[in-house]
Amino acid sequence: SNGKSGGGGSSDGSVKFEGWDYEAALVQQNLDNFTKTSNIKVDYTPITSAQYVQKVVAEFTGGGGPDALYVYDDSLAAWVEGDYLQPLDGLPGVDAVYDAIYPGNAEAMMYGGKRYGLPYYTDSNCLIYNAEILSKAGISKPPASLDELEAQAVKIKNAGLLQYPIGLPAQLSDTWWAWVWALVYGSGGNMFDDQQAPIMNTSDHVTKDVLTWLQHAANTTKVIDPASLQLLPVPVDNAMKANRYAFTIGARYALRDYNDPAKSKAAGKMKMALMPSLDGKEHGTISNTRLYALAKDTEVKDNAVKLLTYLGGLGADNKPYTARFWFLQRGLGFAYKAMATDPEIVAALKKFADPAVYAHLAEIAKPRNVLGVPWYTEFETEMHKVVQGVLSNQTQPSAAVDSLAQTAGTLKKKYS
Amino acid sequence: MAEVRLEGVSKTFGGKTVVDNLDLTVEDREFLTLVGPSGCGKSTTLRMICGLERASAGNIFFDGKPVSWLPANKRDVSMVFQSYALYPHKTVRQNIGFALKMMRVPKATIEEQVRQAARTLDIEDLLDRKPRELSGGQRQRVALGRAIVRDAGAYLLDEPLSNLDAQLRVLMRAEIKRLHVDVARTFIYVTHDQVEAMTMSDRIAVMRDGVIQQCATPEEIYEHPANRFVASFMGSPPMNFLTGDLTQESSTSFFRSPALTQALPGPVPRGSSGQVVLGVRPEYITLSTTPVDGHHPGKVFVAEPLGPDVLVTVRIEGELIRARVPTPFRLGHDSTVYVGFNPHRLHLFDPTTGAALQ
Amino acid sequence: MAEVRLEGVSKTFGGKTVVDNLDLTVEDREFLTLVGPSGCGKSTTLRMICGLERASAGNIFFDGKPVSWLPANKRDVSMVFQSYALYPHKTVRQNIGFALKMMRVPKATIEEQVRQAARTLDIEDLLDRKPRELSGGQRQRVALGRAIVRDAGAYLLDEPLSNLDAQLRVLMRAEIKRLHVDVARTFIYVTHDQVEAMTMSDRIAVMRDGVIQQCATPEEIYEHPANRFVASFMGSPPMNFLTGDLTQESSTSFFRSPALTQALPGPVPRGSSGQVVLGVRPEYITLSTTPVDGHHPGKVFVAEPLGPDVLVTVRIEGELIRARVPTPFRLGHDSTVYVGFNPHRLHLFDPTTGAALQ
Amino acid sequence: MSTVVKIPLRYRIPWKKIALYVLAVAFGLYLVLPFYWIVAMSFMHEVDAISVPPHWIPVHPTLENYLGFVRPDDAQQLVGGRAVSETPYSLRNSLIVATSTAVLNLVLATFAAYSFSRLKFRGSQVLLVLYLLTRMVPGIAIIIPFYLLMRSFGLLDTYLALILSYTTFALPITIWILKDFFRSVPRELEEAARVDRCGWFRTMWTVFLPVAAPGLVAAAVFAFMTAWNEFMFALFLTSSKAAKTIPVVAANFATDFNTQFTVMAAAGVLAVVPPLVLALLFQRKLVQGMAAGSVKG
Amino acid sequence: MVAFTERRPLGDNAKAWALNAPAMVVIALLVAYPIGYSFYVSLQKHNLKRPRAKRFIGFDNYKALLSDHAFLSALKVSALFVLVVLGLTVVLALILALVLNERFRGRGLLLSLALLPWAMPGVVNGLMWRTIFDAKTGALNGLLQQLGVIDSYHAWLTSGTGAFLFTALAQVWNTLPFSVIILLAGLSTIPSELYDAATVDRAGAWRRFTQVTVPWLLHPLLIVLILETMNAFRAFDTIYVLTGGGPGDATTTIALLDVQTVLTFTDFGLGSAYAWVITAITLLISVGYIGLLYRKGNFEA
Ligand SMILES: Nc1ncnc2c1ncn2[C@@H]1O[C@H](COP(=O)(O)OP(=O)(O)OP(=O)(O)O)[C@@H](O)[C@H]1O
Ligand SMILES: Nc1ncnc2c1ncn2[C@@H]1O[C@H](COP(=O)(O)OP(=O)(O)OP(=O)(O)O)[C@@H](O)[C@H]1O
Ligand SMILES: [Mg+2]
Ligand SMILES: [Mg+2]
Repeated sequence: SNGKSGGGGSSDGSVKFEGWDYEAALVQQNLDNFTKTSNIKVDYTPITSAQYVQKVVAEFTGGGGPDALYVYDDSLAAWVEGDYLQPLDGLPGVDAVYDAIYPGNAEAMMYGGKRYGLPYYTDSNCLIYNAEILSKAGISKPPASLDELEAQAVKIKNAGLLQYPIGLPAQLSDTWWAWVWALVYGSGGNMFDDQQAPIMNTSDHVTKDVLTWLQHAANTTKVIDPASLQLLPVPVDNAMKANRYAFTIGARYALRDYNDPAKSKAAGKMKMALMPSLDGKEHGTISNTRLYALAKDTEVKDNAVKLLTYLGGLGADNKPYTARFWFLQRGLGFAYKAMATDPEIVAALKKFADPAVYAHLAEIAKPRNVLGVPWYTEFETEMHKVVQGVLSNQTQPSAAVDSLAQTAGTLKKKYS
Repeated sequence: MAEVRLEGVSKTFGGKTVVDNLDLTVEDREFLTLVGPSGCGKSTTLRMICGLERASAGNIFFDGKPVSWLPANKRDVSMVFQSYALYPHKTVRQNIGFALKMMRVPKATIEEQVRQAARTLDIEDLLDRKPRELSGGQRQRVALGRAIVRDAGAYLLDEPLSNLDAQLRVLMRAEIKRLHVDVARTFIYVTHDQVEAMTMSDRIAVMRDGVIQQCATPEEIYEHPANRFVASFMGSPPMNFLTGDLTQESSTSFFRSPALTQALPGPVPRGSSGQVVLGVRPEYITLSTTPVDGHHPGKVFVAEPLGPDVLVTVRIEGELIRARVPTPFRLGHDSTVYVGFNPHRLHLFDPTTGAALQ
Repeated sequence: MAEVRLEGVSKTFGGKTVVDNLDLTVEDREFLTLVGPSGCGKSTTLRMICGLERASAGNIFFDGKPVSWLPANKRDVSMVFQSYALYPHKTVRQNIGFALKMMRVPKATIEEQVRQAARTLDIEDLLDRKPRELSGGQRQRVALGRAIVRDAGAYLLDEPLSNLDAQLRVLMRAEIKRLHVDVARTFIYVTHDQVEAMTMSDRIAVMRDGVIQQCATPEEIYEHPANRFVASFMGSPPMNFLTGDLTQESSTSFFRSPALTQALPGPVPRGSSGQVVLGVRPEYITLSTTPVDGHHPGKVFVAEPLGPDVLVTVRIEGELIRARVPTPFRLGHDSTVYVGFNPHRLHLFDPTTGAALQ
Repeated sequence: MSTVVKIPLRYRIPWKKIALYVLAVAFGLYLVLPFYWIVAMSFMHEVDAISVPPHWIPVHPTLENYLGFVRPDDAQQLVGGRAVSETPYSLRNSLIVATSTAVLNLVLATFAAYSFSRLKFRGSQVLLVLYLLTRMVPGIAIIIPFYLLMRSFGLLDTYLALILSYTTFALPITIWILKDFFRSVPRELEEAARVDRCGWFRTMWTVFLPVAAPGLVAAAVFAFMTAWNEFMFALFLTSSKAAKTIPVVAANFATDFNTQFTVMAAAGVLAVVPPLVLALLFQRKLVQGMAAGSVKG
Repeated sequence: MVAFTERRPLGDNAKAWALNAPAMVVIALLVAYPIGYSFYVSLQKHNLKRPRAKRFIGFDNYKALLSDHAFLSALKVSALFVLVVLGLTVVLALILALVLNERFRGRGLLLSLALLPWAMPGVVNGLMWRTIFDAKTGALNGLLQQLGVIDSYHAWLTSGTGAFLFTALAQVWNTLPFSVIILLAGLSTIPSELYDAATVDRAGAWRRFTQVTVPWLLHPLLIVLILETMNAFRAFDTIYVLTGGGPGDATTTIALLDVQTVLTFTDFGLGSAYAWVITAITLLISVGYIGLLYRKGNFEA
């Protein structure tokens, strides 16, 4: 499996395919199906998700990268700049795919005006709440505004139902903190303008206000669990499933597990709502996209493209075969608009979420507009620390946004 | 501290008893020497007194106080280890001064005392060396210095002079004796050198297989050995032994063996089995070239010069008798000599129990 | 292999010369004993012969062939280490048999030879023990066993009997002698025991500060010491020395010191400085209670019993003279005695160089 | 003849023994409790593992977390099923890699360490520090060039790549460890062996090394564990079950999507067992006294 | 005088280099290039995300560190972390090694337990501690609550100090075995007769420890100090899993920063510079230890 130069395709035309190790067995099963129908062999290597980016970088740097691979939208820009990937523009069926998906997803898969991927899955963030706890506290409707959210939480707290009704995954880790972005986008704000210049401390107050709310909820009304600083997504999930939080902000996809009686004590009680905003109005939310991409140096481009199409594109029946497969099997979010109305999909969706809210979130979700900058990862990392500071009352919101803007400035200079 | 008493002390190593129900009292200020064949349990006994080895049975008392449970560092004893046990990472100076340092003696005093001891031991110019860079005898002197430099209730010395040359040994012997007088403490000394044992000790305890055979003054041990073992062990070359019968004729007793008949002064007891063993030390044998009354004719077997003396082995009817006579001795192999035993220096032992018959 | 020759061999440790330009030839089948005060370089010399230490200068030849660059394992020598150096992880059996195993002797033969050696050394029942479970003397015997069990061109024995009791030592001495005769190889033996040196050796080399003082037969060394050092070193208790002037009167010479005047038989040379040192061994001194012609009156200072003999120190006008006389000696402190020197056993030395005057 | 007094006249409270046991128990708990929690979890269902208050003893004990490792088909049902099926292979790989590393290390380090402990030579101190220096550059800095190197040797995804890299990791420290232990072997023993007609190698093999056994075992354990634990290089240098080691596979149990605590606990337990068994086998050597009774002085 | 003849055996110098050759070859072959390369990279502006911007900048990366707030803070955290972890590890390991050097029932068991943390792969180890320190379901919370030490579950890792201390604790657990094994093996080389001698010389347990044990252990201790310092400086796994460096910067050590810089930010130039700073610091400290201890402990039995 160690070819001489890039690509690593071997003489028999098999495609070297890499992805992070989510459900590797299912992936293999799906790939076997592909091989059966297309007669193209796929040499699939799942890589530990935590080290996926690093290992792929090492492989590409060392010249032994795969032919086709999963890509996080976060990594896309870097990997294009690093000459790992090649654009898909002009390849058969690509235009059709981009037409069929939500604009937010399409945007996330493009860099420098070129299209680099076919969608693997997508998701957007929403408010997740435990309807039973809410109703015990006499609340019948999920909050529309942040103040309302705080008030409901206080009510729950005062009712003695939970000490800390809101839990958030706020431990430092290499993954992005979707919920911060969701809060900002949910109130119609942004941290950067379209030229990727920081505006969170100048023209746009939303970030600061959101942080102010966080600080208040965490330290004054104390409805946000202080343990959040030590929570990764999985423990938050576990707590939700154990009825230990009334609210969290998370991916829609999580509800499938939350509402699975085999895994959750809260099954059937978990509901999703649009992101509450500062002003109570509906604005939007954050989305992310994972894509299938094509290596620049592949020597089996044709076969690889066929594989990509099988995985991320539309089938002969004009339906996205693999995207449906994943949703039906595991409830992974889809980028294809049409799937939202597909009866089979809707039926499956109903088991864990309200299809209307689900689809609406997809419509209003948009990707982070700074994904394309080379310093995005550094900024995101710094942002986590700043938000931790706000949550633990060490940093004031105004100082926090200043510091974020300053970080962005420094990083920008560094990369110029 | 003074009197050291062992009551029924035993030590077993993995089922093998190496010290067996030992009773021994060493008086205050006494100089007691432990002798015995290699492996008889001398070192083990010292180590038990010292507190390095716990007795398997019995008790040890210092001045009447039981110390069996006291660790060595609380027993106030000083010891020269047979294997030296020098601290390889310390210089000779530090080795010797270590115990003093542990006793919080002021630095200057330590330096002074160490220097003094080193002078005595003639290792003054080695003080800054590490043990690794010393010769065997020098190491041994360091080990000795370490023990004598300090004040202790009892001094236990395990063959402290074995690797020294005769000259030095004589000097060291004198130094140890002087120390004994100066500090007036109890000394327990292990040696395999008979001269050392005879000249230095107040009493000698002769051990064998973990059992004390006799514990008495040097003269007593030498002149009145309690049993055949002690008689043969003390004295080098060892006593001659002849097995025979005892007959009483009027006022005289006669010892008769196939080789010879010897008149004994006065009435003597009989061994339990009727037979007896006659013992006579080589130095109480005289050899003459002409027949003498009461002497036994024999043939010179071999003559070994020992410097001032000659050790002559004479064959009398198949028995080999060794005599130590002054140099010069000029008879060659197979010459006839007449062997005379000093009748007042004869010993009789029970041939089965080995006990002396008095 | 046979003859061992050292030519101008020196050894320095960090600038200090411990063996100094040594010339020594040990003949084939010779039994040579090295004696000398502690730290004089005996072990170092052996170790250089063995190949464990590289000479700083000079050459070593085995049978005329230079071996200076040959490692120990190629030199075909066997050695008893002064510090034993037993293999701690091997049993006594394996320790003794190790060299044989290395020489690919068949297993059964090894077992046989080891057992044989162990019997000789009286450690047969210890064969399965590890060194740490042995007494000091037992360890030494294992070390000895390891060296004698194998065949070698030369046997180097560094104080192999120092930790054994007198009995065993006599036995071992005999065994080593017998081995020497049996294997007919070169033996180089280090000891501080004069009796051993005197009785076992073909020749004795007396060392001092890395320099050989005299190398001759035991009798020669004893009766005709090359210098005052040899005279005083060999013999225990050591020779008495008196400093005085020599005068010649007709056919007789007289030695005069403040303490006494002694007639010497025959003409004798004078020391370089005009003065001479008179030496007389304690055993060539007689003591009498009544005045005798030529005897010197003195007072008993101290009398130490040595078993068969008594060591009497007599003070004559401030000089202390030691005499060894047979037991019994019954005079107490300060009694008057008359001291007589055997005129044929007197030695004269140059007081500055110490060389014997003949 | 006096009566043998068998009863101690004054019994001292054995403070030392008491302190010893108290410390032993305290350390034992500190060492074992965290691990015990993993063991307990490995026999629990996921739900019980996160219950409050915790169940110290599995309430519904189950073997399912382990059975997956031997029944790969069932494993497919689990998240990280592939990792589960790879676990047995990775254990094998880890054992081979770690053992080889330990052996290779001992051989190379023994030579070098001997020179430091016995020979006086110019530059020995510098060389010692130089060895350390190679170990002081963090792995993260050399992983990419190392990867390139292994790739050019064609060694990616092979045992050899791992063995070689771990050997270079462990070697400097192993040399340091061994040189100390070698130093405490009395020189006379070697000399005795030389006189007993052993050449250098034989002296080493039959006398020197056996006496230095505690040090060798310590060094071997060190090298073994270094190889057993290493994650990053293993991740980068291997890609298939042909060479993946247990840390790489164990990491697969902890994905962003789902952390299978219980299955991972089971894998963790499995990962700990082989070195522990080895440790049990060798622990005697480790505490065996060195060179007792061999030399006087 | 006959000249020294025959084959001259190798002198100590030649012998020593010959003995070192195999190790040196392996090391030179395998890590010399990577090490040199990484140093070369540290002199470059080299971020994989922007391969075209790669260029040689000399020591600019290093100079930049002096004003790099993140670096300076990480350096401080690392220094503290090393101090705490090293101190705890050495003290605990020494005590444990001393205990294990005694004879008592269950010694074999305890020895095996002492090796246990070492056998645990870092990932498993990290996750183990996470489940233990977990704020919601953690075993530590459960235990302390059942023992009545705390009334309600605490989020141990949410305060800077707490995170730091608990991370250090987990790290100590993990690095203890190495030190224990090395010290224990060192202890086993001390001839027991030296203790006998010291006891007779009236040294109590403590003095025996300081006068016999410690001098003898100086070299093993040196290795322990060097390696544990190195380990503590590079500690990554445990910290990463437990806190990710948080809260804020409380546990962001220089190693964490380095790994993040290289692997997450793919900034090889800067990352390598970090690595070389770590190298330089650990080397300096190690040389310090060596200067302090090597000679004192350098004696032969
Ligand atoms: N490694 C060394 N470094 C420095 N000096 C040494 C070393 N080894 C021996 N010496 C010195 O060399 C001299 C000769 O030592 P050697 O061991 O040969 O003496 P020896 O005659 O065997 O004495 P002994 O009868 O006491 O064993 C001694 O003074 C000793 O201190
Ligand atoms: N640790 C041990 N294990 C087993 N047996 C031992 C142990 N230590 C000593 N012995 C045995 O105990 C007996 C007495 O030993 P000890 O050292 O007291 O003898 P010793 O009288 O001092 O002899 P030496 O004169 O040879 O030094 C010996 O036979 C010895 O083999
Ligand atoms: Mg003894
Ligand atoms: Mg010597």
